[in-house]
Parts: sequence; structure tokens; C-alpha cells
Amino acid sequence: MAGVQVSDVSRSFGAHKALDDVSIDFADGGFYALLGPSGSGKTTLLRQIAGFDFPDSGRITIGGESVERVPVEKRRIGMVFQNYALFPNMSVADNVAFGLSVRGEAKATISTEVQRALDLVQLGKLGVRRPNQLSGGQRQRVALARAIVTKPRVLLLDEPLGALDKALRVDMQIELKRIQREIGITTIFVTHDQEEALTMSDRIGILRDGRLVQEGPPEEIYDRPKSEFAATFLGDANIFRGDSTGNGIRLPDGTAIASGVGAKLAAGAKASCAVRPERIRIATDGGASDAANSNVLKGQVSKRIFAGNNSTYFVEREGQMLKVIVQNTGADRLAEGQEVVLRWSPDSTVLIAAG
Amino acid sequence: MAGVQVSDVSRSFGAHKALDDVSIDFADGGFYALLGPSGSGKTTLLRQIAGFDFPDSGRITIGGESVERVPVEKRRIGMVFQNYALFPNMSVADNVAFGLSVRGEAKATISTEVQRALDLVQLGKLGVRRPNQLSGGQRQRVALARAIVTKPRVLLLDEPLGALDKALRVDMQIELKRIQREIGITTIFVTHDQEEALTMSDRIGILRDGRLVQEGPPEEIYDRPKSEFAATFLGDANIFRGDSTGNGIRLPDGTAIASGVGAKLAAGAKASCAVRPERIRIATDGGASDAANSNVLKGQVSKRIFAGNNSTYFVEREGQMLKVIVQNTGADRLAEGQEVVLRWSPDSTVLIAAG
Amino acid sequence: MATTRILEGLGRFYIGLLLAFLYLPIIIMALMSFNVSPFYQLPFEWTTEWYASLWQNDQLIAATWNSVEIAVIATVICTVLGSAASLALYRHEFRGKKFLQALLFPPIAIPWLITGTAMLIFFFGVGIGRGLHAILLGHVALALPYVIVVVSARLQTFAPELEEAARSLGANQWQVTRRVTLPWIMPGVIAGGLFAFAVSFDQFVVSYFLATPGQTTLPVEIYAAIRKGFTPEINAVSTIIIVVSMALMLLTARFFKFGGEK
Amino acid sequence: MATTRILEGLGRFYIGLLLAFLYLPIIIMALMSFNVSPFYQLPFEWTTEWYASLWQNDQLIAATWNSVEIAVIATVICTVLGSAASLALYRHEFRGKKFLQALLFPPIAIPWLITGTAMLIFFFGVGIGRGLHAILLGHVALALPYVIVVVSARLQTFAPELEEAARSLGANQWQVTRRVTLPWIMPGVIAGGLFAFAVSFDQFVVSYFLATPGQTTLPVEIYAAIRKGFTPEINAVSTIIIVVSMALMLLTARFFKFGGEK
Repeated sequence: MAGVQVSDVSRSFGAHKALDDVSIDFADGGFYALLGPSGSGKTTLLRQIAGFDFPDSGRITIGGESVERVPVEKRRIGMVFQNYALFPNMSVADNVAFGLSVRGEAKATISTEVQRALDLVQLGKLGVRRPNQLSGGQRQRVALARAIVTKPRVLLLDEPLGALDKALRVDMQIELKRIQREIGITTIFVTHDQEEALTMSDRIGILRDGRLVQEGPPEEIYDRPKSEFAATFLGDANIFRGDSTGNGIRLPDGTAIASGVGAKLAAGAKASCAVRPERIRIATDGGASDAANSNVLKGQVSKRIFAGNNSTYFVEREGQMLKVIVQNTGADRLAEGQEVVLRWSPDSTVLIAAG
Repeated sequence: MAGVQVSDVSRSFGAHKALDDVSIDFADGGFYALLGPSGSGKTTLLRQIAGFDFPDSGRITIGGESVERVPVEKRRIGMVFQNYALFPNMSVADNVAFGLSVRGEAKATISTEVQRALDLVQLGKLGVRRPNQLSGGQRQRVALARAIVTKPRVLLLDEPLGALDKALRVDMQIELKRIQREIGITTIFVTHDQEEALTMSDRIGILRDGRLVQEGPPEEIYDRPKSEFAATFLGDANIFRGDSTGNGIRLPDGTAIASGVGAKLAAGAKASCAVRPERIRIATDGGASDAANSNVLKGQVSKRIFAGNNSTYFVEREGQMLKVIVQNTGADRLAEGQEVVLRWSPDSTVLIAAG
Repeated sequence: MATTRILEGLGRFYIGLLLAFLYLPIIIMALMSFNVSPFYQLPFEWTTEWYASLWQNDQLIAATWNSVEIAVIATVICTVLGSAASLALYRHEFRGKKFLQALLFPPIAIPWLITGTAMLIFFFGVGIGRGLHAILLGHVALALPYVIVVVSARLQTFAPELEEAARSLGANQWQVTRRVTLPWIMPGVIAGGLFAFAVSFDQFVVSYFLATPGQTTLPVEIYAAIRKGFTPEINAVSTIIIVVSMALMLLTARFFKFGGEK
Repeated sequence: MATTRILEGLGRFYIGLLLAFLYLPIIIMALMSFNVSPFYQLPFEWTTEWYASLWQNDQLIAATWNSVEIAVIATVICTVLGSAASLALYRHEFRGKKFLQALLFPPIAIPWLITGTAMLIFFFGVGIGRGLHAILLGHVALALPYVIVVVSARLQTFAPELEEAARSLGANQWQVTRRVTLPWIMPGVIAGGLFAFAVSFDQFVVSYFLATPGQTTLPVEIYAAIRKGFTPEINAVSTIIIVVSMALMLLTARFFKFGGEK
């Protein structure tokens, strides 16, 4: 087990900068998500750490030791591939045994360790099967068992749940998290699914166009995004754009929006405010004021989308469509076309420098 | 435009009953979702309506007229396939023109209609492209334009958004709904994604093992599921099992749970209560009672999963894991291990016959 | 890394060696067709006289025309019959289909010497006899399975939903075939046709068995010339055939590749 | 529906007709090899005397052994060299790779008559001469491209992540090849080997050019026998070759199909 440090790593493929001066510190035993749209460089970064490819510049260390020019097979990593990459010519047990076998472990040791790994992923009895006799979720578990049985220093996962359907994916998220906790291995998880990143990881690194946009615990990034991209890629956000007033912004129409979190910006600079849809209270009463929720805007319900545990109201206000999420608690629902008042707190309003 | 009536339709493939006496009435101009897990018969039903396959027994009418033994090409339907099935050897415009062209419409009419259809799906300028030069979302739009340009009586969609990634899927849901509203065509939509069914359709039919489990508007099924399967397949639910007391159930440990909605059951019968996780209030105070939320259970927070706009608390109570969803409004969060009290209203508690 | 570079160098060297092994005889033959000396004597002196003298050889030219004519007709027949067979096998389900399908390919494996002998006996027995008509019939039988293999392979990549989509838009069976299915398999049909042409044009053994003195094809004529003694004209005509064959091969490969992209 | 059933019937009839066309000559030859009359006279009377008399024909048996021996050796050489070439092309990137790769296949398209002539000239020129060793060399050159085509096709279906997964588990290049890559391409190697065997065993033209009186192969010997006059023994030995060839074909198809499932 060991931490991984990535320092100033860049990598270009022809004219395309796949990684542009990325530094990120994966502490020992943590569960990290690398989140980004396709082409953001997240898989390239994972492959640099694995050793399938080498940086043009910068440095990667595993457990404090530089792995410059160390090929994959000597890095003592475990990797789970998007398509699982199980060896089709071997049984499940032989797949899991592969890593121990190539390093010449004794047969008895191998069979004990393989059984332990299969038990850990709850496939104890399926060792004799062939990969093509397994379901998608079972294959995923075998790939995981195969990756961890060699006791690697770090576990790398490349969208391991992408091929599973939704219900199975949620089960596997919980299962994967349990196993990671149980063996305490440093885990780096590549995904483009923000929900997966939010629910599973200790820390998230958001990548875009080869650059690290923001890094931190899920709730911190969610509550204090540092850019419009971070705000809208991780979760949903209403974005207001205007001129900074120092502690908020003024919209082009003169309305002031107060902000209690985010960047400190000089008055007059171009700035945005991001507000999460679930932080806004929607009501029909025009008068009742509320000291805590001092940001107030009026609008008209243009649409309501029922999504089971909550509903999203699309509220039109001066040509901008605002989203408000309301939990479905059995209270009365607002009709489309209704005039409403939106209120939210400056503490729910994140000030972001324009750019 | 026309409604579709499916009456007592059954279809077996060998020993497998793909459809088992299904009756469902699709009214003119409505947007219907057929929702079910894979193998539930939803696609088989769609193919019966399309005419790719014929029922063993039962009757299907389109616009009041029986289509028994009428082949696909004479049914005047429009269909969008899961993989879009665009003709690779034709331009986008020729793809859209195909249906008009095979019925020998005049060239001028065809080009006007094709342009109108492409404008409707906001691809007005891409007529000269080839399908392989389009993105996934654009292909989906072309498939839709091709299906509606012939003015079919009914539009059939076989998981048309399944191949798109999540962000695009949400956009296309809105877009598809807009277009359906605009042309007012009866639309039947097959999906296994409950969120898609909830947010898009006027009515949902839930299928399982070839049988229709429940049919109705999304909110009605969500709020009043008639079976445990409907309750848990469409949305998430906490299920309590016990003996009916007539207006609720008694759990094996003697705790009573009051119910205000659902089936009327004789006292003593085996029954379940389903409660949606967002309907439960979670609090740390032991004493404060609440007349409206008269169902009360005590438990301990075992886990909290942060998911952006809300958090799910897993609360353990007598060996059962209960889920509670709380919107993230910036209020204090409960710690894992904390003793809590759960309260909810009998009006949020659906009584379901066991089975 | 250094190891990788060494392995790459070895790989290239190895492939080069294999190519030399495959091409040396052909290249030398082509070179000698441009050499002045009819006895392969060096030093090499450039000439095209052997090619020029081919034009004087009426018998060879007549045989070439026979070959081209037979190959073109056989190609057309095989392409039509073979594509129709592939479509019938793709689209219809009937009892014993798998079995009939499996039976279409083994004739490819039978040595042409044996096929030629069998045809000679059979054609003799049913009164077809020998001659250009018999050669054509023989070539069609030889080439047909190849066309079916190639077109069927192309049909394997066809998405059946395309036909379903066309039907849902109101197209009848004929419109579906003409406007959706045929355009899709066309690269396979063309590749299969080129294949059939090559099989027919290059055919020696079967043609040899079925030819009569006045009615021969180019390979048979070349063989006859070789038996009389090696002349540089043989090198010249062989070089022409090599160039034509390789061009056909590259064309076929291009259409096959074209078939690969969706 | 009724229309569908009619179309299916037509399809079956059509395929049946094609099969009759392809198989009739072969079936008649096989039947005649069991007929008493050496002059194809009917009524048919069953005998196996022509097969029995094959056993008396020492020359034929010697040629058969030569054929088998050459085919086995050529198969082994082609399988090893061809698989290595396919792997080298799959795994290494080097300058001009596409070009070298493209050059490997055109030799397949050159008529064997021409290849045979070119080899005869070349082998004569470099002092290899004629005889069994020359035939073997010739067969290897003919069959090698087929093995490379088949093994490369199989490698196309190989998921490169499998090698990456093996490396991530600590396997070195040799372990990756032996335990992951080779097992995957094995069906292709076997199919390619069967192909090579068939090309060599069935080869007539090239063998004919390179054979010397004492050192011939089975097809050359059959040809010599035919020239002396048709005898029922020829039908008998041809029938045996047909059965062996078709069996090889079916085996190859099985391995190819086996290659299809993942």
C-alpha cells in the first residue's frame, strides 16, 4: 500500500495536449475519483500512473519512489479495465491466480490466496467457471479479485462500472467501496459519471482539456466550486453572470445577488454566482420576507418535471430559465404558469471569477 | 393520428411466455412509456403493435381498425430503433425522404416535407451529411424525423435514448417531449429506465414477466403502487411486511404502522406497507411529537451517502435497513452512528396486499 | 526503450526476409523479360523486344481473348447467381438450411486437378464435351462458392434493423432489397466478382482438361509454349499476368476493406 | 404467411439446384470408383477392386508418402514462420509496416502456373534445382501467405487490453505471449496450418514443374496416370483425395468458427 504523487505531468500526442501540467497527491489508503468528460485526460493520467505510457515531462512516484521508466509489470499495481479484460482461455480461478503464478508463487499459496480473494468478492464458489459463463457484475468482481490478489500498492480502475446497467451499477458501487475499505488500498477511479464520483470517493479531481480544474472532497467541491465548469459538471447549478460587488454580483438589470461563499473579488470585475437548485425555496406568497434567505427573485413557473423523489421546477425570470428542485413530501404542487417568488441564502451562493 | 388498443394479447416463443394476456389502451395523442426490466415483454409488445410479429391470441387495433395480419409496411406507423437504423448509404435528407419516396410522392412534396421534418428536429442544415458524419444525438434526431415525416398514425420508440450518454439523454428527453407535443402524435416508448419513464410520459405501463403489473399516470403509480414490484421498480421504497390491521399493518415485533392510502384489506391478512424515502422525516430529538406524521420508529444512522442535491441516510432499525432521503439545504448533517427518530404520515404509507 | 527498438528492428528484418523469399523468383522473372539475352545471361541489357514479339503471336492473342471473354461471362453469371444465393440463405429460414449452406463451401477445397478430371468425365458423359463452353461451365462451378463466401461475409455485417426500418416506413420487399440491402452488400458483390474473375482468368488445370486444340485459354497456351522450350516471351507474358493479378488483388482488398467500415 | 412460404420454397429449390451443379461431377466420379466396369458402363455393380489395386501400385504409394511428408513439413514451417510474422506485424510499429504488410498477400493472387515457372527458373539459377527439396521450398512459399492471413485475421479479434491486463499483473513479454496471446490465436494457428496442409497436399502445377522422375508427389503421379489413359484407379484415388480435402475443409471451418466466439 502506498500513496501516489503526480507532479507537473504533461503528455502530448502530436499536437494534442492530453495532460497539461497536472499535479495531484493521492494519499495512502484513500479512494480518489478522476472525473471529467471524454477527452479530458483522465484515462491518460491513469495510464501514466499504471506505466502503460510515460510522461513527456513531470514526475510520478508510488510509495515515495520515482517510477520514471519503470514498466507496468514492475510497478506492483492492480488494474481493473473498462471491459474487464478477463483471460477467456482460463477459468475464473486461473484468472485470479495469474498474477501470483507469473511471479512463481507456490501452488498451495496461490490456491489459498485465490480462494480468499474470491471470497472477498463473494464469488467463492465460481472458481471453476469460464469468464463467458458469468454475468456482467460477476465479471467485474473477478476482475477486481484478480487485481487485488497480488497485494498491489495501488488499485487503478478505468470506468469499471460503465458496462453495467443502472441497478447493478449502484450495487457494485457499494460493494466496491466495501472491499476498498476492507483492504485499505489506495484506489484511483476514473469515471465520467458525476453521481458515481460523488457517492463513492473520498476526494475528487475534476479534469478538463488535460488540466486539473479542482480537487477536494466531494462535498467541498459541490458546495464551493471554483469555476462554472466545476459547478455545472459536478451537479446542477443556476449561474448568474454580472459585475462583482465584492460580496456578490449585480445583474445587468440592476438586481443584486449577495454571496457568502467563494472567491474574494474586487468590485467591478466580471463574476458569476452559482446556486444549487435544491437550495432555492419556491413559494407563491409575495410578501413574507425571510432574513436568512435574503436573495429574492420573482418569476413564473414554466414547467414542472416529476422525477419520483423530487420535482424540478423550471422558472422563467427575465429570459433566464432557473431550476429549482423540491423534494416531494406530499405537499401541494405548484401549477405551470403560476407566479412565484424564489428565495435563497447568500450562504448558498458561490461567487466565481469569470473565465 | 390514432389510438391503439391492445386486448388480451398473448405471445409465446417456445415454452417462454413473452406476453401473457396483456390489455392496454393507448389513447389518441398520449405519450406512453412501457417500463420493465429486460425480458419483461415490453419490446415484444412494441413489435406486436408495429407488426413485426403477430400475437398468438388477442387483438390489436390502431385507430379502431383491427390490424390482424396487416404487415408492418401497411400499418402506417413510425418507428425509432434503439440503434437508430439509419441507412448508411443515403444522406440524411434521403434517409428522411425514404418513407415518402417509396410511396411515390412527388419530388417537390418530398423535399418540402423533408425540410420541414429536419427543421422540426433542429437539423435543418445537415441534410447533405451522411449518417456516419453525425453525433449520437444527431442520429437520434434524424431517426425521429424519418419516422414522423410520413405522418404515421402512431410513433413507436424502442429505447431510443439508450445509446446516448447521460447529459445528452436528458437534453433529448426534453426535445423528444417537445416534438411529440408539437405534432400531437400517439407515442409509445419502451424503456427500462424508470427516471426516463417518470419524467417523460403521460402514462406508464409497468410490465413484468410478460404481464402488465400496473398502468396509470406517473405520479399515481409512484404515489399509489399496487404491488411491491411496482413500488420498488418505479422509484425507491421502504417496504414493511406484517399483518393487516385494516388501516395499516402490525410488524412482527408488534409495532403498528398506520396507512392512509392503498388497498382495503381485511384485518389479519398478510400485507406490506411501502413508504418512499423522501417522505420520512429524520430527527435527533426523541420527544417532539407531530400529529400529521404519526408513524414513528427509532433507529441508528448506519451510513450517509452524499449525492449532490440530496443525501441518503441508511438507518438501521431491528435488523432492517431503512432509507431516508433528505434534500441538501445547507442544514446540519447527521453523523453516522447517531440515534434518530423517523416520522412519517399515514398518507405517505401505501398498504399493499402480500404476494 | 532500447529493448523495444531492437525487437522492432528484428521484426522488420524478419518480415523483409520473408518478402524476399516470396518475391525473388517473381522479380527475377520480370527482370529477365526485359533482358536482351534469351539465355538469362548477364550483364543485364534493357529491351522490350520480347513484349513486342508477343504482338506477333496470333495464337497467344486469340487465347488471351478467349480467357478474357470466359472470365467476364463467368464473373457476371457467378455474381448474379452467387448474390442471389447469399440473399436467399440470409433471408429465408427453411428446413435443412444450415446443411445446404455448409455444403456450398467444400468444393473450394477439392484440388482443381481432381475437379478438372471429374468435370471432364461428367461433361463427356452428359454430352457437353470439351471446348470453350465447357471451360466456361467449369469456371462458373469453380468460382461460384467464392462469390457466395464473400457476399455472405458482407451480409453478416448487415444490421437486420435496417430492413425492419425500411418496412416500417412502408417499403415492400422489393423496395427494401433494391434500396437498402443491395447497396449495403455491393462492396461484397464487387469483391466477389473480382475474385471470380481472378479464379477464371488464372485457371490452368481445369481449362487444360477441357480445352481443345483450337479453343484454349491463355494459361493453357503458356503451358504449351513452356513445353516447347523456355523463351523470353513466356517471361514477358507471365510478367503481364502477374501485374494484372496483383492489381486485381489490390482492388479486391480495397473493396473488402471498404466493406469493413460501417 | 403464404407468400413467405412460397419464397422459402423457391430459395430452397434454388440452393438445391446450385448444389447439384457443384456436386454432380464429383458424385459421379465417386460412384464410378465403386463400379465394376472400367468403361463407366451401367448398370452399376458394386466393387472395391479399384481401391484394392491402388495398394499394388508402388509408385503411387511412394508418391503419396512424398506428398504427406512434404505437406507435414511445409505445414510446420509455415505455421511457425507465419504465426511469428503475424505477431511481429501485430505488436511492433515500424517504418513502412503498412507497406510490408500489404506486400505479403499479392503472391496469393499470382496464378500457380506462373509462380511455378518463376520458381523453376529461379531455383535453377541459384543452384537449388528440382526435386523434393525444391517442391518443399515451393510449397512453403505458396502456403505462407495463407497462414499469415488466417492468423492475422484471428489477431484482429484479440483485445489488446488482455496483454495490458497481463502486464499489470506482473507478466513479462514472454509470459504474456505464451499464456495470453498464443492461447487466443491458437484456433487461427490450427486453421492456418490446415490451410497450409491443403495447399501443399493438393498442389499440382508447382509440384509438376519442380518434380523429377523418381521424386514426385501424388497429384503429379495422378496426372501422369491420366495421361496414360483413364483408369478406374484414378477415380478411386481421386475419391480418397476428395474425402480427405473435404474433411480438412470442415476441420478448418470448425476452427475458424471456434475463433468466432469470444
